[in-house]
Amino acid sequence: MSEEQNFGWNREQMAERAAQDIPNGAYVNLGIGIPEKVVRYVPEGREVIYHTENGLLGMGDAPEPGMEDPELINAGKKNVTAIPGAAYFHHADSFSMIRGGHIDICVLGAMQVAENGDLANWSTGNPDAIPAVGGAMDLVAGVKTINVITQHVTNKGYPKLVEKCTFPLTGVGVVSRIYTDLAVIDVTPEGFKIVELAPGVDFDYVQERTGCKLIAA
Amino acid sequence: MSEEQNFGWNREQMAERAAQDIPNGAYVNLGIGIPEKVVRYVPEGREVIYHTENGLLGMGDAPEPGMEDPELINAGKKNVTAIPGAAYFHHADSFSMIRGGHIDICVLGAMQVAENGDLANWSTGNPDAIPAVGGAMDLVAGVKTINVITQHVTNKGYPKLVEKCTFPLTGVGVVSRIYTDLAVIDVTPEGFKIVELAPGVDFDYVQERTGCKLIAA
Amino acid sequence: MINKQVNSVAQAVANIHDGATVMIGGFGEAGSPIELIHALIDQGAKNLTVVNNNTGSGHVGLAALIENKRVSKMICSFPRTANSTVFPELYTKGEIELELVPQGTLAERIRAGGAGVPAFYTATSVGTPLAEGKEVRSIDGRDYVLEYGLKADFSLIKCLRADRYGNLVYNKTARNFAPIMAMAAETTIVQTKEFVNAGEIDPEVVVTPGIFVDQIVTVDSPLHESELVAAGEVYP
Amino acid sequence: MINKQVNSVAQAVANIHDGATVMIGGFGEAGSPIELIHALIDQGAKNLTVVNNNTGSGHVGLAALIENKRVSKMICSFPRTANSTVFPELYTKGEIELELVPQGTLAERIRAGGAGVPAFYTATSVGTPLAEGKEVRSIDGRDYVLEYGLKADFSLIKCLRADRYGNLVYNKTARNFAPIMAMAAETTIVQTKEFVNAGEIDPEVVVTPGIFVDQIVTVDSPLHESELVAAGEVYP
Repeated sequence: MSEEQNFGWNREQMAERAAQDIPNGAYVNLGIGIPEKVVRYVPEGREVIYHTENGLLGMGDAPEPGMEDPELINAGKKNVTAIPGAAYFHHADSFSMIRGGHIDICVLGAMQVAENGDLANWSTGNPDAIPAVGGAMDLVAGVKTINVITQHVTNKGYPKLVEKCTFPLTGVGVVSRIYTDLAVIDVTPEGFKIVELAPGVDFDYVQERTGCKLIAA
Repeated sequence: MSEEQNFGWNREQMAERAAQDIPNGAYVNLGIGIPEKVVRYVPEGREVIYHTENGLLGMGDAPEPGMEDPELINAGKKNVTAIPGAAYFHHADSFSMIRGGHIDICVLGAMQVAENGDLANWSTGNPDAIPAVGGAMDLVAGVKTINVITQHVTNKGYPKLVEKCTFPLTGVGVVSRIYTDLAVIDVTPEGFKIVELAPGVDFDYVQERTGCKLIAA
Repeated sequence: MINKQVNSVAQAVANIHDGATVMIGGFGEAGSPIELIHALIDQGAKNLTVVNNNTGSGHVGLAALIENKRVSKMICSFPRTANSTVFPELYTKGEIELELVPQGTLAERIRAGGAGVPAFYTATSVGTPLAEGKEVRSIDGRDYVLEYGLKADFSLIKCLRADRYGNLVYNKTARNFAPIMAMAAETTIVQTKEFVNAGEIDPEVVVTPGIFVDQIVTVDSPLHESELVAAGEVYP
Repeated sequence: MINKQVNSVAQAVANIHDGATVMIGGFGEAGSPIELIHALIDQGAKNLTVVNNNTGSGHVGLAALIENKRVSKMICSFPRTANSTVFPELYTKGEIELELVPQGTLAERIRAGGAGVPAFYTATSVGTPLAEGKEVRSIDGRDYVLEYGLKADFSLIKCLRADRYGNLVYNKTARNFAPIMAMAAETTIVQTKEFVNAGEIDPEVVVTPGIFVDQIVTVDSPLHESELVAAGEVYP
């Protein structure tokens, strides 16, 4: 255990906390980055089915070294395995699962989340950058519940939870719950509401690092 | 050989004539009735692939007696077989083949064909009748070439090739060629044009039984 | 552990409510989930909207559901078939509603409903009575009608083989509407001839992935509708 | 007899013309028909519009096609990937056009193109910059954007096994865009690892029925893009 665990949550702990909210039997799609770690923390006694949008339902763990198959990868183009009871399908069928509302939960990273649930996670809007969107807009438009895992502030200390996103949107009013290093926060009709504070963190500390007014738990 | 073969074509001969126009390698859908007979007359040396809209590409002949499978049927709900190299698929995929323009030729029955190619083959418009359309409208909208096999006149002697259909349409301007008991007739921008007359039949005889002006071969 | 198996057809259809929209698989007899339909007759739900390509044969299966006055509306492409008298009689008397849909449009509407596509354009039915009242749009010089996705509260389908996750494979042309109906329903109820262990269906050959399936009941010796019709059977 | 086999990758791509729209299967390396792409580079067609989820890696395969200035426009969802420098450099210099499409919209547009659906509505991208200039319609209280079907002159895809009719099966997640691209192209060109006799692929497990396939070439030991990229290979 590292020292920093006495204050806030580290990346593993954020993933572990998010995993606690995934019920048995859920169909889940995990974004690239910290969300990928959620798979390791599904609580004992629950079975969760992972969907990867490049055509696999029943995604398993990473393969043993030497057992990688370049034709068995996830949406992040990492080598994966398939569980017994998996299914392969083509891209239109895969996105039918997403866009048709069949995936229960998607956990994504974020650049900004607005207090009305708007999400920005695909572009800074910098005209010099190469734009790339992947499946993010499909996921937020189609999956029943969109949760976000993100550091509470940017590398430069700016709030990522804001009154209104300044980056181009991925989706409008789509986020349900946010897991940060400081707190678990719900998007409610009244705005961001604290569900749980990380160890050693108090409300004012989170509020100071948030771009809009928070509602206490 | 029956006596009537000296004058006009019988149902088998109409099917045989239609089969002559199906090239090697064509993907073909056959309507219920006389069109179903076309399958027996594919000329030697040609291989044709039959599609049935209830989910089979590579439909074969009727099964041997006693070998019928109630789960292997054609669109007319008759028992069929599948050739080696066949494929089964669901209804949306099957109609993607039809509506996406992948089927080369469809041979259908008709109640009326108009000189601009309009086809009526699903309803008399009688308000007491139970309306039923099946896949006819999809076939005429999607298949590259729509050919028709039909008696030249109705049971009561009325023309089925007309200036304008009086029955409700199946499709607008969709028919390419018509095989009747009297002639092979093309739909051209100028109207119906005789391609070939049946044995013993002359132009005037066909013209008298047609509801609009014919163009000689 | 995930296990979508239920013990009886009665349990499988227990939650179907009055007024529900129910998609029923099958093209004629092939793929018709006759045991689930009979269980639905026993269960008693009424005022149903049923989506099926046809309207059943004789006095069993879908025809029996209609004959027992459980169906207020049929959405189908071909309500007239051999040995089909139940629907035509009720329709002629004005006792059942009919929404007639071209077969391919029906299939595409169901697929759209399952795929999150609320509406799409199609060339099918343009210029015919079935396009009357529908929006027509010209795209690249051709006219198309606007059709809407179709969803259901429940789908009742039949397959050959299933596992506890709900992965399904079918038998020949009995596949027909089942995979898309499984996608389009809030709750998909499956009768399977065989139930196998997870992993026994090769992931490459799964036709309906388990995400589209909610309840599975094994019916290892299903009735043959055509035999019942030939024998003049009446359900119940 | 129908036999869609051709003898070489060069023969398979011979008819691809300047200005053609070419769909290329694959999600990153998985499913990328690298031998067909290299044959297309050798063939010389230019001013191509290419549809692919990405823009290739290193200096082989799709990245090499782009680097050799054969592609005037990319339609894709994610042009930035690890080891992808060719497209970004040309794009930054304004030497290649990009139509950025959400991945699911891209897949659905390709499927629509193949299925005869000229346009459809989707919730994806509503309220974002990628919906700018697109028609928005409210259906049952939710907003959707209108998207158009996408077709191609040619599709280049890779499969595991094929027969003379063009029936195809794939390997794991290398399936990805190939089945829908096969549907959406005027001419579909396939490289297969194995070529088998008609009937050796069970009709129940065919993923792409032969009707969607035009030419098949066997490449029994395909190159691995990631190995070429790691070795710093440059094509040609």
